[in-house]
Amino acid sequence: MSRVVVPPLMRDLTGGLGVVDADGRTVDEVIAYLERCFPGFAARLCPDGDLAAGWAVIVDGNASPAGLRTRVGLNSEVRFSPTVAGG
Amino acid sequence: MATTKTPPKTFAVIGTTPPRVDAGAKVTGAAVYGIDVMLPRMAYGRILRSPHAHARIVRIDTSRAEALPGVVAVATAADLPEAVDRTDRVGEGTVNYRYTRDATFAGDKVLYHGHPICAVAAVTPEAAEDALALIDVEYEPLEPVLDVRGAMEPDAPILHPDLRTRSLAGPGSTPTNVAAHMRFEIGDPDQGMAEADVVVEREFQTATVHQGYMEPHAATAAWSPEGILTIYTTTQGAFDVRTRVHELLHHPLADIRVVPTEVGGAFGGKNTGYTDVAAALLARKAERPVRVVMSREETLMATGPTSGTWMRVTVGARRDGRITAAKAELRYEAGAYPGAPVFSGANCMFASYDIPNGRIDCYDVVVNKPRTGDYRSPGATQSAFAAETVLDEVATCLGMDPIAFRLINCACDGTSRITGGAHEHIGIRQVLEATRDCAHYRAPRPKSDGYLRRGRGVALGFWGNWGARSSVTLSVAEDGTVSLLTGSVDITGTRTSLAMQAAEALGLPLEMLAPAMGDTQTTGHSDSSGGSRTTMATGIAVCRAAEDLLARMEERAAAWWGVDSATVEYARGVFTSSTTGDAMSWAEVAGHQSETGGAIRGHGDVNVRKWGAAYATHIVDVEVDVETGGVRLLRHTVVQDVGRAIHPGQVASQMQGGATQGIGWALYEGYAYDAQGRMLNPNLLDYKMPTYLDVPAIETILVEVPYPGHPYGVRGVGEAPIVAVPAAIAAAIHDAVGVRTTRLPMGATQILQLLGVIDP
Amino acid sequence: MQAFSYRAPTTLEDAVSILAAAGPAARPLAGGTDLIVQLRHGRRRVDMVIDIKRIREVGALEFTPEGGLVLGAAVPCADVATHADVITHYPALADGAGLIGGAAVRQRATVGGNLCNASPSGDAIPPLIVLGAECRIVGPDGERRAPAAEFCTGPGSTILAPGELVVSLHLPPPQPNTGSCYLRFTPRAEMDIAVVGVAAWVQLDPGDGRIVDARLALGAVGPTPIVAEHAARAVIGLCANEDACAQAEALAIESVNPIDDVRGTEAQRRHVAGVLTRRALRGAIQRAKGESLDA
Amino acid sequence: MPDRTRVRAIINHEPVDFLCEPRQSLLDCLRDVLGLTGTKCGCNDGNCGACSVLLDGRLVNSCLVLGVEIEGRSVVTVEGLAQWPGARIIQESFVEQDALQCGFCTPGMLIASKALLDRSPRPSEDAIRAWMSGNLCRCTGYERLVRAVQAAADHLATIEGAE
Repeated sequence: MSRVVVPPLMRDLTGGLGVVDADGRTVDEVIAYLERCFPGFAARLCPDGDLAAGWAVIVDGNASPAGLRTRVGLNSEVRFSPTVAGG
Repeated sequence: MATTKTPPKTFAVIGTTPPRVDAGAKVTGAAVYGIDVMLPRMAYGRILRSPHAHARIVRIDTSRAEALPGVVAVATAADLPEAVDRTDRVGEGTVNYRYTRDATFAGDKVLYHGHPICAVAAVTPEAAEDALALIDVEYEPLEPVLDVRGAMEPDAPILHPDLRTRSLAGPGSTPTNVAAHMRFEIGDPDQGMAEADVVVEREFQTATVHQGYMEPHAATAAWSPEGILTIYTTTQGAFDVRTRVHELLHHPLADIRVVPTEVGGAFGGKNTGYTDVAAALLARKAERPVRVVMSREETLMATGPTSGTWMRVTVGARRDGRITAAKAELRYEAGAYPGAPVFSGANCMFASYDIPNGRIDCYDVVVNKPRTGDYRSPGATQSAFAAETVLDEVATCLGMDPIAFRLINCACDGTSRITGGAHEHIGIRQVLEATRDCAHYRAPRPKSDGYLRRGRGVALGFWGNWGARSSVTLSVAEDGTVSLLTGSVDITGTRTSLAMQAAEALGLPLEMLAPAMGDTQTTGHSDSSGGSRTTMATGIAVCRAAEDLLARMEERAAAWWGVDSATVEYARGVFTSSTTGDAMSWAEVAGHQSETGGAIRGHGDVNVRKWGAAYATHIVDVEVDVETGGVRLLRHTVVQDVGRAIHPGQVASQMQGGATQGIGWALYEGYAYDAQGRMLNPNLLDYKMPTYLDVPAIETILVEVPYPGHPYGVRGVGEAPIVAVPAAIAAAIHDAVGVRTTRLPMGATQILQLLGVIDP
Repeated sequence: MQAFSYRAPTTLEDAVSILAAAGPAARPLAGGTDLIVQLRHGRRRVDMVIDIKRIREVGALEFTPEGGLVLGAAVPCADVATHADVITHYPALADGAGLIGGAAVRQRATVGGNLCNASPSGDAIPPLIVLGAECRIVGPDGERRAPAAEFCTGPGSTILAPGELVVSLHLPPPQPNTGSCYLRFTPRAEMDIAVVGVAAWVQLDPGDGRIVDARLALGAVGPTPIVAEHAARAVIGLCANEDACAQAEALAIESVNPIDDVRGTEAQRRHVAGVLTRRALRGAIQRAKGESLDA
Repeated sequence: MPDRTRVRAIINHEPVDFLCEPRQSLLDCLRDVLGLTGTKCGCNDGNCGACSVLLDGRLVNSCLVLGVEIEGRSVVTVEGLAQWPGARIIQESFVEQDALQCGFCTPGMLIASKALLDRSPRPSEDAIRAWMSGNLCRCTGYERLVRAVQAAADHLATIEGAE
């Protein structure tokens, strides 16, 4: 299971939980898993099927160029962060 | 005075201060800037702009202008194909080409004073100007909205009827000026605040300010009969210009050649262009080259200044000085189209501290002003003004020295940030300690004298920097000299700092390197020279290219000797064969290139995905005239972690320049509008940038905490030194006269009001 | 910039006849630092620009102890501000002329042009007023003289009739025990425009140190430079000390009629007008005593 | 199109003859008519100093001078500076002191420095800052520029002392 940090404005979907566990080998699969647990999760995060404009995926602290196709390890931490120049 | 705190050097070239390679051309007037380009048969383009901040365009009639002798082309929005509704990353921000098209020439509405309507080209600049006066535009004025809070009111005039708030809370359902809302959170901010012994909350406002580059925007476009478009322009990123022109004209990328000129200042403001598309359209219609140069008035009214803001910051701390929680609400004006640097502001504002509980809400809000662009650490200076001012007040309430307070709370490697992610390889503690220990901070505070009250302030700023794509080619000539060609535009002296890294990596004297800027036809893709990335990221590309070149040179030496290249070694200009014992100089191998296989080149193409952040503190002594409200700087020191200073003189110059822009932002600069949204100060008399007499001799202290991701430890240095300046000056003003300034610029009116001398 | 024609007469007579023939759409050009900017930004339209700098009389800068100062309308501010007799005998004028623009602007901008531009914030005008300057004006109907204090009638407007031209400014001979001073407040140290400017002139009794005569003029606090007569009269007869300066401050505030604009607020200007009146009067007193300024 | 006037002047030590409209500034004439693009246009209303030139030896903003006004006069721009050995020393000092970044204000700074050192060979730092305050630089923070002018003054003084 990977740990997913739920963006604050989506915690209404997770009953206030800021961190949830999820299965999946890629970020795509993780989001699909969370959609099954928390209906509406995918539509919010990926309104057009792709990650919402201005957001990036961070897996284990690294912004991956692969986006939603980024591999997720067994104990990975997945979070979502705005894409801004400067870390 | 520049002081360098530096580990022992083991370099031959890095750390020295040779003259910059572009200096000779710049002191003789030979350097060609964007405004200087002249082509045979060139015509002169001018852009007609809206006198209204918000109005519907009823009718445009260009017939009288077209009939004027000397006019060779008129271009309007009808000449632009429809643009795709897609958001791309450009420079340090994002763009949506649908909006870019509308900003190039207004569609059915004008959205700010100065919004382009159409453009004309004529055989003289005077005829082009006369033609502008002959274009008839009928407007139906609409109520403008000019400040971020007004724009968020439920009954505010709406700029874009189709705009809905983008938010992970779900998309908005009603028309709005709030383009986006984001929230960041760590820990439990409410609980954290409850645990605090001291809580300080303040609201802040900052005015729209401009980068103030001395050279206005300019582009010269020419079409070949085959349809190749060449654009000479003053830009930070030739490839970004190419992409935007491609998106707006639907012309193939490779058929657009963008040639960057010398750049007369940029500071983020030339990450995008405002003249290139108009020049291209006019040149195509006129069938001759067209140059479009903006005036200073146009530059101030209608390029991309940075956001005016409204902010609220709350910080709680325990008696022992430990911060327990921080909250912020940031509302940034995007200007006419979405894209304020508010997330960047959020990202930077508390990045210097280990804050266990925090929440930041950010709003990107459209208003009837020009669409904001990047300005040196986009978004960070505003939020740092708010955050650092509140932190200074918390320290004051706790009776603590402001540096000691910051050292208690400072972030370190591994510290989690409110906006997500954790720090790596940061030099913040070293910067704070160097600040605490420096001569300026230890000197007695300046004493007041009658109505002249003096005080000292300090503040800390963060900028994350950037990596991204860079391309470098090193070519060896027959005499051994090496040309360095890069797609990275030199806006600050990077030809010199890149050549220095190449010389170091190649073991050659700097004089053997000849660096030059390429264009989109001659170099590989290089992202905009923004985000303080060039000496760092393009420096990595230089090192790659140097490795590549050395391998090629070893192969050529081996080919000359007829030995295995693995047996050739290189050191300080000499190749030796370990099998034969033969030796050849660099120049000899270069001289044999024809016989050994032709041209010898090394390439470095990178997309740098990790980079080191930069921190800078400012110590400022001010004098406040409590009778007039005037503020004068007496002394100013910048302390910054620069990673490794390739050229310490140029690094210090960046720190001094950043500090100076910060002084202008703090004390003098700010857009002023009337109630109808017309800009009142589009000139350098009333948009007041600091002169020689407003800036003391700024002292610099370079702290070197090398960043391990760069072969020489380089961090970006250009942007960080502006971030904390307004906050440091505000702290100094408080130290001098005991009032907290919360509005930028901190002009005399505000000071007199806070002192109770005049009514607000 | 709109198109216009250009003439550069070499005699006053020619200038006056060209100006008269061309009508109100002609404008004399001295330094051009206001006019050219106004034309470029469309704030003023003209058909003809008449360059007066080739006329001998408008280039005069002459001082005699008996006759005072003759200052041609086209003499650059730099020459005025650095002229030893101006610095000695008319220091407020040196102050004002030395604050207009930067060094390059002062090589072109003229005191006469500053006056004729009639900006409420013109830095040379309050000094001319307190120093008792008179304007020599020529026109189609001949020549006349008018006090600088009455020259400006509103922002950008003056007493000049169509076809008239200021040839020179005439400052009376210096009197003993007098001093003058011009101070202004600007956000930046220089290269700026006055939020408030105040000129003061005093004559002291060398025996008892009392103020024998005083004049105060304030800029940028009304549609024209304001002569603070009430405040000036009130200090006559007082000891030339801080109390007198404070009294002038209080009364000067009552004489002003400032506006809110991008450069400052009404309340700020009112307050700062008082502060600068006090400081300028102090400066004038110090100079009258032969002391150097303390701030 | 409007009529043009013939203007004869000495520019950079050479006689020059050109046509211009009365509304064209000296700056317009230098750049667009004569191709002397070393003189820069930063604000076009006398508030930045980028267009500084010497007119009969005086420092002026060429944007605030009409082209027709220079009839019979002498103008020196950055391109003509190097003909004076003293001015060449100022140029070298700017290079040595790294007194520029983007370089756009540099021609104006050099001209202003030359005018200053002509009238005041050993200016104090305050005098340099006051004289140069009409020349804006947005890159450097001015300190290096002050040092460059001082260094040039020092250098010039040693040469004169040696003569």
